[in-house]
Amino acid sequence: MLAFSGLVLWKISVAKRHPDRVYIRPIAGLKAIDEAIGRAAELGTPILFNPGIEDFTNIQTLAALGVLGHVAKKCAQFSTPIIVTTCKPVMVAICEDVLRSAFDSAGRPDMMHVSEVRFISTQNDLAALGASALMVDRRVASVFLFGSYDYTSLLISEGGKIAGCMQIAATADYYQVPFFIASCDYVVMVEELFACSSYLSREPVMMGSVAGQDFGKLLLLSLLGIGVVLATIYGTGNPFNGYERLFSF
Amino acid sequence: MKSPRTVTIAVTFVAGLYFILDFVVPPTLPGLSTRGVALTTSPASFTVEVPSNRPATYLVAKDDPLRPQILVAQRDVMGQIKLVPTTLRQIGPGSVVTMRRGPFEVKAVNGPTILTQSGATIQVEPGSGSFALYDPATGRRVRSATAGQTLQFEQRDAKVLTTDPGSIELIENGRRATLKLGRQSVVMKLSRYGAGTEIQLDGVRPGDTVQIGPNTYFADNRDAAAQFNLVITTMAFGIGLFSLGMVNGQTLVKRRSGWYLSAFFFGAVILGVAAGIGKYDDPGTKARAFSDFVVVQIIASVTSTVFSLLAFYMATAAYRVFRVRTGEAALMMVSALIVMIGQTPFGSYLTSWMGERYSSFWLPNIAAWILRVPNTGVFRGLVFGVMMGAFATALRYWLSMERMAGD
Amino acid sequence: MTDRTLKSLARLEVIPRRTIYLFLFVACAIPFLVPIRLPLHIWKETRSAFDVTSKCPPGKVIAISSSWVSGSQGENWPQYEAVVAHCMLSNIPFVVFAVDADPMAPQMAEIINQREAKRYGKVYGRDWVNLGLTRGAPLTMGAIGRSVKTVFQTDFQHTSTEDYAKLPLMKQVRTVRDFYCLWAVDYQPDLNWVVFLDPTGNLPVVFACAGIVSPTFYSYVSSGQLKGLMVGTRGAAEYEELLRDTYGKRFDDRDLRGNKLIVPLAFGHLVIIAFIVAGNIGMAARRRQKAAEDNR
Amino acid sequence: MSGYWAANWPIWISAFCVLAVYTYLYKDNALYRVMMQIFIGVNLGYQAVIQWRDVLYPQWWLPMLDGFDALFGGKGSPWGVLWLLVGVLGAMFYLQLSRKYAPFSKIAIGITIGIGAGLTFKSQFGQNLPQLLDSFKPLAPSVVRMQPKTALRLAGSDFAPLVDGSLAVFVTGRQAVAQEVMGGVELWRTTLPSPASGSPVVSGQFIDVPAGTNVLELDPSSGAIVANRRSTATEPPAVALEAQAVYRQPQYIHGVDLIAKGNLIRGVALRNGVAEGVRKNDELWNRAFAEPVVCLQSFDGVAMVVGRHRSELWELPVPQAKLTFGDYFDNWVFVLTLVGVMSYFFFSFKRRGPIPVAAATFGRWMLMIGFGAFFGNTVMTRMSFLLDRLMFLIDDWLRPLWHALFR
Repeated sequence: MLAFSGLVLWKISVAKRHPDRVYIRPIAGLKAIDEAIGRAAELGTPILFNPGIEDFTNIQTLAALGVLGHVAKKCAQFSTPIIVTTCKPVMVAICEDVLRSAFDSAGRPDMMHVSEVRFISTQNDLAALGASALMVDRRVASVFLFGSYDYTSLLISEGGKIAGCMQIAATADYYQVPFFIASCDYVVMVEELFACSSYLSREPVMMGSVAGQDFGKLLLLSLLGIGVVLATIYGTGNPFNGYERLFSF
Repeated sequence: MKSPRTVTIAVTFVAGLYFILDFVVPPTLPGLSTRGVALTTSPASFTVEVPSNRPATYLVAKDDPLRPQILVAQRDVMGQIKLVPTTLRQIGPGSVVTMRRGPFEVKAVNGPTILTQSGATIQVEPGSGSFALYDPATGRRVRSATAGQTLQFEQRDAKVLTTDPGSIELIENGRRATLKLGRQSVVMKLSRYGAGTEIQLDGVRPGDTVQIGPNTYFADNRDAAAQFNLVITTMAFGIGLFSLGMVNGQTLVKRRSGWYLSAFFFGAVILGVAAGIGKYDDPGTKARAFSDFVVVQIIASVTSTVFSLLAFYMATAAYRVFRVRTGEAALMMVSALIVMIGQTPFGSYLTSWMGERYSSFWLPNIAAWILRVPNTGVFRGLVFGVMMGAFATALRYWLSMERMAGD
Repeated sequence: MTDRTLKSLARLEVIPRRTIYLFLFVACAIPFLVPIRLPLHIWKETRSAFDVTSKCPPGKVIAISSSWVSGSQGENWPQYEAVVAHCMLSNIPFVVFAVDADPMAPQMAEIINQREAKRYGKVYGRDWVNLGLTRGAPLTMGAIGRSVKTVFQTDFQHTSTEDYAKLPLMKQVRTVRDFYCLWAVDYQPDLNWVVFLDPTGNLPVVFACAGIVSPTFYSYVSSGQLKGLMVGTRGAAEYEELLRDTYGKRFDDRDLRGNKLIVPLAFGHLVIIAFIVAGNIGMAARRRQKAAEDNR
Repeated sequence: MSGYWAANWPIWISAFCVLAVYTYLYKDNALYRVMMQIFIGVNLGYQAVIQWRDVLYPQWWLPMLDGFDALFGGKGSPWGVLWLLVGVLGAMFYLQLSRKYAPFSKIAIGITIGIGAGLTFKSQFGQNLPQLLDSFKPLAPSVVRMQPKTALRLAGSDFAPLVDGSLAVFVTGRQAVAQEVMGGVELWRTTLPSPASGSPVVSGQFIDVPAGTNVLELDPSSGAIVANRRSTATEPPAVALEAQAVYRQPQYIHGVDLIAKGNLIRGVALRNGVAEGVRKNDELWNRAFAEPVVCLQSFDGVAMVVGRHRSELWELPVPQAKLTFGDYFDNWVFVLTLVGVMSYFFFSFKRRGPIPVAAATFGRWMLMIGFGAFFGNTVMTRMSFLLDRLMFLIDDWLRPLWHALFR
């Protein structure tokens, strides 16, 4: 874990010094963000952002908040109102905070008056249905579903489909990806969620951390290679006899 | 505002640091600990003062039938006060403890003194509320002891005056040494695998490999940290209430379209609160019956209905997405179809004519293979990737590198 | 193919959603009204779960962690019912508890316990004990393993677990050593049961989970950490089939929920598959139609 | 009919709720909206009470009151007062509602985010490490046959040695040696007054060594002879040196039985399925010891092989699965899928050359198969929930109604 943290921090520092050296593969779904906001601006209707069903203890929510900041800035440029819906009370405060800061930094603090953060219910299925109702009521043009989802993924995205919204979804909960594929226009798959905010902001810190994360994966892959070779030579489990007792969680 | 920003970064770091250290730091620090093979121990002891009696010293030694078990009153997660066993390390001068001793067999009773089979004497305090004799078989209180009885006694509200953690004689790097334990020393018994487990001094047996060092406190406070986390997140619940109340209140006051919905909402909240309060009544009362009615007939019924809406959505979603447009889409479709049919009786109905010999080509078995092999591979691949992404994102947030709040 | 057939086939590409809803609703409702039976294929995970439970020796009890509530009763109810029926049919005493669940969880379990007990003439306290709810997993799991009665000082009706006149079964339930195996019935059972309840890893653990989360558990079955797996309604129906095979007449005269639901389930799947096929035919027809128009 | 209503009105309310939600499938309508608002309200009110009674009241309010109580002379820990600070922190969330003090709310938010980030490390690592180790799958039959490894050399013994916890006592002639079995440290060595004639045993807090007609009592921590007494009638007579090895097998490690003959020891499967494809009584390994085996026993994941001149501790290998061709095929599919999926999610490397491109493409294909399998599995769950509601409508609501009306 320490090695991995070091790797990330090292890559971040490299990226800070030479921002041009870090490359990030384009992520298909993210190009559509501008399109989605543009669509809302044309229609003169708001966009809806849902940061998933979890609170900040889930890392996906934190990643989604990064995207929310970016989307809010874009919206401030186009004067498009944002509605954020959530099913965790604690997220109301956090989302408002993100919106306020984004609008301030875009020089449009007045945007806070037309945007809102709506807590709907602690029950996430009711929250999904409530969000679907909002999409109809407010004639929402585009829907952004970023973060952690459970079975309600289809509930909220089918709601958007029926309401005729353009939808972009991103989740690292792999079980829900097929349902987003089925009902959204663009899907950012699994891990790509974590790379999202880096790709959007193009800040050295973020780019570096994505590069570090990739090196971490490379490390993991080589570990896997060694492990498989050892297992092939020695048979199942043997070189790691008793490993599980080394880690008592 | 510059100072709140700095403070925020600092508290974010500290809050995260606790949980990271709790994970990384062992119960005693390897550099500061002594490791050796135990020979003998001299028992730990503590002195307590009980109401209406003189201070007395108790030894915590093994093989002593009257060895006191130390209990402290603590609230459990449900809020009830329970007596939980604790260790000498966790009590200090000033702590109020309950001691349970025995069971012992009574040899003779001489006024307020009981002589036990093992030769020890116990002073009974008749009429004292803090002292009680029990029959360990039934758990009932015994008024007076008679010879031949097996009893246990409990001393409540004993105030700890001093504690002595005891000492241990061990072989360290081939030399014999006697080590005096500190008040906060942790004794870890090492096993063939792993980092070892904490034991009490009287649990040390000759030949045990032990590691003794100062407490790092993280493991001790794990419960408190979890409780802190739970409490602070629950406190934010009011924000949700407030926000919903504002939205609906404004709609109602300004008679916006759909204001009647808000009226229903407030009525329902009152109903919900009443049901919530009734939940804590005993079964059989009216309030409880009402609460159960709301929970079972309304909340549960609607929750499962909303759940079941998904079956319909699933059908339309499947109809829309599973088209043979590209090779990839076809793969997804085929695997979904196999798993879907394989899980129903139709699966074996359609393919079991192939006979046992080709049973691995039966649809249920193909479905099972997809779930067991490629699915597990995909799942692990995704999990490892997500793990790395989560590490990197967590690191950024912990060190406040992420400009989440746009500052 | 004529243009007209192509045209009508192409309509299959855009079936309105309400039509699909209607078909699904009707197809699922029919088997409830008209009894239909279909043969079942028994998966090896279900069979091994059954085998583990059947081998419980006298003097041991089966522990069931039942942490589900009405939200997932579509799958967990038949599962729990099948396990309880199995215990009662083979005279295995069991204790039920819930960890970190909704407060309703013990009641849900008790509804089923009472129903089955009436059928097989079992008595509360002697043949089963419902210990109620506790919180604080995973640490509580370890505590249950060390001493059941410390964690559950009373059962769900506030009877002391040391009151052996009312709960004679609790005399033989002290630690994890008195358990023969653990069943965890939940939407997504907690994997910590495998690690924390019995740190030595000798206690067989069997999960009954919702179909949707089952893919995560197959690998634990193959690694031996789980001794069996009951997946969704399908698993429950298979389990009932095994009960029917083993206990014959004593069980045969009725349907539990698993068998009741598996046929409508198959019909529902069939409708979805039919619509997928129809959609693809429609797409192919439209493409051909378009190609024909382009050629013209 | 009135009897019907008295018994069934809750069912009607439930059924009404179910149908009201289902109307949404046809069209968004006012009835559905009203019902939804009611459910949201009821649920919120209910949750608000539960959050207070289940979390804040027992875990925050009561400990805080206990703290104040202790501060003013009550028993318990005065540290509980600190929960007041937690309350202040929690209140900071609400500063979000004010424009002026909003930055201070970031302190509370920062704490919660820090906790979230800190917890991520532990949870991700703990969940996924076993998954990684389990992913090391053999791709071909292994070339090396695993044998027990010698972990430690210990003293020899004429009789079965005593193993008590981590202490082992060996007796040869007039020598008794105590060694611990983790690192082999010698605790003591005692010369006996007469040659030992049997295995040492634990008796109370001492170790009894039979020597002719006498029994020597040894102190386990120093080896000093505490007593030399005649053996009592209840003690079995001293055992003569046996030609055959003595087994003491309190633990069957990995489900393997150990069988010794002469100086050869064989590991034999105790039951079917010790590892995949292994049957009962299959020989898993065999290894020769340097001299005839006096005693063989196993504990703590190791086997102790005792000879007259020396003993060894063997670490036993985990039984290897006997894999078939099909299993190796599965392993190949699994490993390739894993690698493919992981390489599909590389973001910062440009894909150059055929192998990375092929791996990523393969990964994407497998990903699609996996997603299809997820979808197929989910359909079953969702359908079950729908059926549960249908069953409620038909069996609980319509059937009794039918009976009440027409029977």
